Amino acid sequence: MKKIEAIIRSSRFEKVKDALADIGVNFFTLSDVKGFGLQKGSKMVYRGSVYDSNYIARLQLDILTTDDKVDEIIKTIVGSGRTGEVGDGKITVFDVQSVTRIRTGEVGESAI
Amino acid sequence: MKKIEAIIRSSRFEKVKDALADIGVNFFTLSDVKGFGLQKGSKMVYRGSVYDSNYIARLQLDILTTDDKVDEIIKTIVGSGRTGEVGDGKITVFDVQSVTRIRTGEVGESAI
Amino acid sequence: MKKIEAIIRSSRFEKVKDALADIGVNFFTLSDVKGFGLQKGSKMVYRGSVYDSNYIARLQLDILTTDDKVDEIIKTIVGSGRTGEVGDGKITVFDVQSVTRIRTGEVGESAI
Amino acid sequence: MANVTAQQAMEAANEAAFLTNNLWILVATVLVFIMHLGFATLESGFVQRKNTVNILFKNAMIIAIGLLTYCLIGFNLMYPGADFAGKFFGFGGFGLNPSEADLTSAYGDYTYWSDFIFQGMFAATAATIVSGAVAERIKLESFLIFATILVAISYPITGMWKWGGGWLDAMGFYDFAGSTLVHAMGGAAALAAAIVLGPRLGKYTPSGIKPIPGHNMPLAAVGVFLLWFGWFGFNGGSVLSADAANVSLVFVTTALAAAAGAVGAFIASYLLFKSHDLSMVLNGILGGLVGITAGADQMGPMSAVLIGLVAGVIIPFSVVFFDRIKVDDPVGATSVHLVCGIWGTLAVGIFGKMAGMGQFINQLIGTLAVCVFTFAFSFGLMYLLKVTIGIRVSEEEEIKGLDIAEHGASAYQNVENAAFAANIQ
Amino acid sequence: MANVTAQQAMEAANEAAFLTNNLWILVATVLVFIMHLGFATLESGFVQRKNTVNILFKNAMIIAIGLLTYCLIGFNLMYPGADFAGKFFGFGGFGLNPSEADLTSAYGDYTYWSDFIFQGMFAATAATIVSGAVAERIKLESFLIFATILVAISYPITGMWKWGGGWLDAMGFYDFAGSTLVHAMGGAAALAAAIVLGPRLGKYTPSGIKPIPGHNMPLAAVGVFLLWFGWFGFNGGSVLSADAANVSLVFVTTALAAAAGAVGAFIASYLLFKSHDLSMVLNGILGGLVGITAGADQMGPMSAVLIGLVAGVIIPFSVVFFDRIKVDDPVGATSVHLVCGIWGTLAVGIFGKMAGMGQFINQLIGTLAVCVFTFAFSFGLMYLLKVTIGIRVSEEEEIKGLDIAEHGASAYQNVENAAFAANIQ
Amino acid sequence: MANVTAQQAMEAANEAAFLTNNLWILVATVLVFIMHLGFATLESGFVQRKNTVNILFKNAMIIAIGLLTYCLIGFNLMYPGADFAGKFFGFGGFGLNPSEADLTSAYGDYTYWSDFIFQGMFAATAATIVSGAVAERIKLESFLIFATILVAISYPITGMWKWGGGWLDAMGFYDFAGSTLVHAMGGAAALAAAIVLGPRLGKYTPSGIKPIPGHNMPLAAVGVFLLWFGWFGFNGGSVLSADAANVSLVFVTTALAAAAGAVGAFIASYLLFKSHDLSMVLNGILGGLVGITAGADQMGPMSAVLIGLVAGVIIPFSVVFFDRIKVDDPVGATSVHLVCGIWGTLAVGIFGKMAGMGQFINQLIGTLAVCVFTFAFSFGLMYLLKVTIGIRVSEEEEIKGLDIAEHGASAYQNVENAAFAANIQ
Ligand SMILES: Nc1ncnc2c1ncn2[C@@H]1O[C@H](COP(=O)(O)OP(=O)(O)O)[C@@H](O)[C@H]1O
Ligand SMILES: Nc1ncnc2c1ncn2[C@@H]1O[C@H](COP(=O)(O)OP(=O)(O)O)[C@@H](O)[C@H]1O
Ligand SMILES: Nc1ncnc2c1ncn2[C@@H]1O[C@H](COP(=O)(O)OP(=O)(O)O)[C@@H](O)[C@H]1O
Repeated sequence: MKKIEAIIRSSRFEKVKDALADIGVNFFTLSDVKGFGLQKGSKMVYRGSVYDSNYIARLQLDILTTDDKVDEIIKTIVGSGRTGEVGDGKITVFDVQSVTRIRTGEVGESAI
Repeated sequence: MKKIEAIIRSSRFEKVKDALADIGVNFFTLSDVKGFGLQKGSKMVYRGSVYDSNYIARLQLDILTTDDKVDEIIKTIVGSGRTGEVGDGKITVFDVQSVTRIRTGEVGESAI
Repeated sequence: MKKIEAIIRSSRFEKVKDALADIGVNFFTLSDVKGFGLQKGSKMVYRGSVYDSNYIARLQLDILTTDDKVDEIIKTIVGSGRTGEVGDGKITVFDVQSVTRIRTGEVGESAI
Repeated sequence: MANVTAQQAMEAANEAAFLTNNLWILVATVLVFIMHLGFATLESGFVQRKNTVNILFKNAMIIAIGLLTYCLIGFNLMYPGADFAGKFFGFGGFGLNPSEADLTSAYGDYTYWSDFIFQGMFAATAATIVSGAVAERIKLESFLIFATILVAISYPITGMWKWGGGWLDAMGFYDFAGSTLVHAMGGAAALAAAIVLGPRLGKYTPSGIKPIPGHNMPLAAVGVFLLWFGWFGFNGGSVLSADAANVSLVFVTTALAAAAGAVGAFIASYLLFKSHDLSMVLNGILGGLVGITAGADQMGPMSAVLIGLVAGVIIPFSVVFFDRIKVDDPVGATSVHLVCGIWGTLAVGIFGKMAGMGQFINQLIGTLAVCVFTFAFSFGLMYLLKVTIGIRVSEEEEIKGLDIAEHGASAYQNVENAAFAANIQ
Repeated sequence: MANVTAQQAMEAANEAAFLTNNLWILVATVLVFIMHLGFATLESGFVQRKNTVNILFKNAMIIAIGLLTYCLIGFNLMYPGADFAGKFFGFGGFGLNPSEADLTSAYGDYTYWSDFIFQGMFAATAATIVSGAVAERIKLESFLIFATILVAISYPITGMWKWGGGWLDAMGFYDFAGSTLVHAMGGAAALAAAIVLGPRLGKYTPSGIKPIPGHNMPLAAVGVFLLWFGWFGFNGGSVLSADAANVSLVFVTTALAAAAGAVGAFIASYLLFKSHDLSMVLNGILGGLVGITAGADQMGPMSAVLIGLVAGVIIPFSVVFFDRIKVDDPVGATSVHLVCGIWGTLAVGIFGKMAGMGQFINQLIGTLAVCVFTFAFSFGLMYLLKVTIGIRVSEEEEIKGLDIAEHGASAYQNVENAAFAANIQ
Repeated sequence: MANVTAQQAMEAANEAAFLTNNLWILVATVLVFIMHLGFATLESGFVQRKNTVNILFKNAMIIAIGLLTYCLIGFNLMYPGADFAGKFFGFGGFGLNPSEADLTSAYGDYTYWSDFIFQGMFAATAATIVSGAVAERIKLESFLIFATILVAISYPITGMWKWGGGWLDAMGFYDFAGSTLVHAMGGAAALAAAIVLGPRLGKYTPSGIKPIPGHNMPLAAVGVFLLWFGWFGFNGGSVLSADAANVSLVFVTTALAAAAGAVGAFIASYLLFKSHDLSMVLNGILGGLVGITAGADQMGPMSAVLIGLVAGVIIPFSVVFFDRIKVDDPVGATSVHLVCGIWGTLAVGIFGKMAGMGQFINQLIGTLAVCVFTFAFSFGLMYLLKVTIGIRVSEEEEIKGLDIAEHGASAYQNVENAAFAANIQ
């Protein structure tokens, strides 16, 4: 089993979600993160001081999945989350030792 | 060493925390996440449009621990976090390469 | 490739960021977390009830990096994030199976 | 204008004074109106984020219901006319039916319409006081029914006892602007309702009292300032004319009592908790205002300061007391309105022009009579609702928050639109 | 004071009444002023978090621009003087130039300055109504140009038709405080602007209407209470004197209509959506207020309740209707101001002292004339702006939010300072 | 009423006028009162989230302390009576002791109580102005001591110089409603305090000025609108009667100057920073209001617009200037109150009925005298506090935020209850 962490643009979330749903991935966990990368934040002004907010608001999707679906999921996120401009984000894959479903106590692939 | 990530219901947090404390696990890191899973969000209405908020607010507990305590921790979370209804969440275990305590620079199990 | 997760004090964020920039690490993802550890929260009072807020607001930095830079990054964070008082936080290292850059679809070290 | 008589000139002068007197009642009405926003923001600030829409909804409905029922029956229950002088109860008939003369100075220093609208703004206050105390766990429908009956029936009945010329008035009880008739009355209803309803989940645990902090202190502070602002109309308008000496005295005593209430709560809560608790100082201001209300026209500045100071000191003790006896009141309505309302009523017998043992006893009888009646009425009504349609939301709804559970809404939407999907339109 | 004549005494009495009348107009002015804060908070609460600074900025500028242009030309376009009685258009010259006598009771029940400032506070309202309807997607500059021209030219022209003694006045059209001249007018401009501008991105999708919930319900509720508060000045001041019977009647009808509006919207939205939608109740209160405005001095309490109730019931239907025809109005300005404004204007022909078929037809002609003129004017102006400087922000800016895109700011900064770095000072 | 004499009728007419005049002072008092909420919300909005409870707490205490000390000594220091005419200092004795006659028209156009309460509401303003400038780093106790002494002693002394009939009054200095006596005075105290205290941590770094954005723009906007609202009472009430021509003129000049201030700041900040900075426009409105305050009854509309426009343009330059010299003022109090206060005072010598070189010099002397005295007084007092009990919170507390450090509270609790555990009682 694997965990896929994808950092995406907030404005692409809905596209990505729909694309994932199309390949049968409906379950995931979402969190708000701030990205510091090549793409810089917007120009801001406050009381005469001009500054950059040097981060971008992004969403992180955590998806637990079986090994065989990893490539498909990555392809889907790349396909739906890409704008082609700097700042589109990253997808990272981790190995998972075990997954347990709290409701039933089931362990392993059936718990996903 | 392992890292345990548990996605739980916010309303169960206190029970889980107390149960973990009973087995000597007092340290962890908590974050707010949104869960998309089998359980759907509540029915919402705004200015005549009825819709579902399709996520549920949840908490994610990150616990660093030694290998021997993993099973006990999982059992404890399942025991205290379960309501038996769809949406109770997942517990995932990851392998950790190293842990460092910033205060002392200690590395390894003593840093946890 | 590795992922480094560092839980640091919010008040040290700027120092850590500058120190990382000095060793060429400019990219990372930041999130707000709550830490439960040795250090306890502040004394709070509300309408006559005195209580401790038992967590501390902290920041989590997620850094994707190549294997060779891991030690340097850890050293840098320890150097810049330490106050010497209980509650400075932890740095955890995970093995990463793959990284994909959404913008280009590149996979592997060049995607970081 | 050649042949004006002195008589005509005098009539014109009196008419001019009537114009001013009537205008002040209307301006005071506007000020009392904004107190409803004060209550709405104060209560919103003191509840949890997840119950904010609910409390706003209740406060918006209360003022609406209050005005409508007061128009329908309340006004004529409270002011049934001279036939019912010295009585316990009277009713002047449904609706509002002024004669031509009632719209002129023949009616008094103001018109019938001014009378109704000024009094009508007061009426809804009682229910608003309750809404804070039962917040975060009461069912919306049950609350609205309770509030409607309270405002339509209970408030005018006890109000009639004094302001409508009933038995308390005949006895010599004094309550200038409503420490008892409005505030202690509302507080007694709040206490009864909070007892029948029970505390919020998880407030009183075996290991102690768990604080449930309010979610928005600026909103709460806005509420208290608006209430103070409106109180100038509440007390100042209760002079029932623009009489220069009286209205200006009432402004001074009202302002000084509020200020002293802040200082009293500041000192007492620092001594008690070693902390500068904003919520206590805010309650202290309100305590001072409630305290001065019964005798605002009877006091000099020093008495006003003392009355306010004592009210402010009472607040933290009272809040802790109600927590000890496990009466859960998220906004401190019982401490502010009931306890300080009784204190202010009694203070008329202790300070100022009317001070004296006889008056003190009258005050005691009056405030007890109103509180006991209201408590019993509210307790009974709440209990009736409890055993019929139920008064408390389910445990699950309470945890989720009433905003989602009762309104399908959230006070501060801040998600990506993306995280929403419309199903049905 | 030995040899006072009755004549002198009478003059003094008249002067005293003049003082009071003038004072009321000024107090009413202050109340109308705070309605601009009401609009600002209501609209802020109903937009998304990312567009909050933008809407506050627009509202602050609108009142400023409104007052300045009304001083420069608006007042004299709207009140061009008796020479233009019964006409469609007139102009009294630039600026404000009162004579000495204009500052005394020779001018009327109040001074020239009072007249100007009371009317000036009304003027900016029209633009404010628009600002809510076009929120979250209009370019700041284009909006400010549109608002300036609307307030400086369109509003005074149609205002003159009735209040300036123009053709509608001559015809017998009645609009006490502006259900048509202010509200339906502003609503018609809002509708035109919203149509030319188009809906917000993602609001109307092939799979249905996607709700875009407002970000701060307490702020919206504060707005509605403040508007109600100010409305006592808006309607009460429109008596144009402190006349006791009239002003107090207007207070009663205004308050009851608002209360009934809340109840109407409460019931209708519960029946329609099986939900207690706070935003509908808030709009219902405003609908009731807009509805009573045309005939606030012509109605008894029961008629006022009926008018408000109908307005409240209209609200949820109207909101759904505009969504169905894909006119995107984030705050419900068209439903509240246009629809209820027309309803209130017609109601003068149905209820109260003036009711009658002839009057009804006059009302219909009047409200249609003003709405059609304003709609055409606004549509043309918006269209002109669209094809010249553009009226809509880019898609990217809309997604980012106007606060960042147009102001480089964020309404609720809550980052660690650390997350910011100053570049240039 | 058969045998009324003309004399009696005249007395009744005068009494009616007295009623109206007194009523206006009281209504103006209420409007000035709400300015304290305006300051509280403006300052809360402009500070960081972590210092919100603290600033609310300070603002609630300031108004309380201000009223109480003004009652105890301030009023009699500021208005010591005719014996001290033309002097630098005088004292009329402790407390408030009006005679019977002082509560009638024998006292003037209003009663002694009205006089006290209207003036008392002004007094606390000075301390409130300071509270914004020293926000986010001053110790609560030290601030409260500073504020108490400033309001009780410094403000009444310089106030007496002009309004109490002291030397500046004798000299011909003019300050209608307090551009100098209230605003520049408060601003000078704020400047002194901010200098002694030093800037917030991390504001001025070797690499430039780091902006520390306010945490809640709607709250700040609410504050500015409320201040504008209250200013109608502040300036309008300063006519000290309901005189129709004067009060209405003051309303017009006040409103136009505020509007022009918004436009001035809008234009200047756009030219300077290529951005539409809401905080600048908000400060611009206040700058316009402060600017017109000294001569609100001396100007025509055009002069008022010019005075406001200049004030608005000054704001962004002044804000940048104070940042350059590293005086850290989170809310812009020095720019708004000190700089625009001086500007407004001088403007009386440049525009309007009193314009002239002689007057200009009087104005210059007056404003400098007050500013220098206040600056020296405040600097000395602050310094004394610094070397005794300390004035600044520790670095750790400043980072944590004053809400946690000084109040053990947080303005926006939004955690799961679960994340809290009660320990003690
Ligand atoms: N080395 C890294 N470690 C962790 N997160 C990263 C790293 N590099 C980029 N990210 C995340 O990915 C986001 C996009 O990266 P960026 O470099 O701006 O664009 P791109 O991926 O298109 O080249 C960043 O905002 C950040 O959140
Ligand atoms: N495949 C997954 N990847 C990541 N998180 C998941 C996944 N499936 C479920 N979750 C998380 O667990 C939560 C509970 O899952 P859900 O399917 O609703 O109920 P249950 O686990 O009881 O069957 C979800 O809200 C989501 O946060
Ligand atoms: N076992 C753990 N698992 C996960 N997070 C931990 C663990 N122990 C500590 N932390 C995180 O590190 C933070 C600092 O730890 P703490 O024990 O307070 O101080 P120190 O690391 O200096 O000994 C905690 O607030 C928590 O966020």
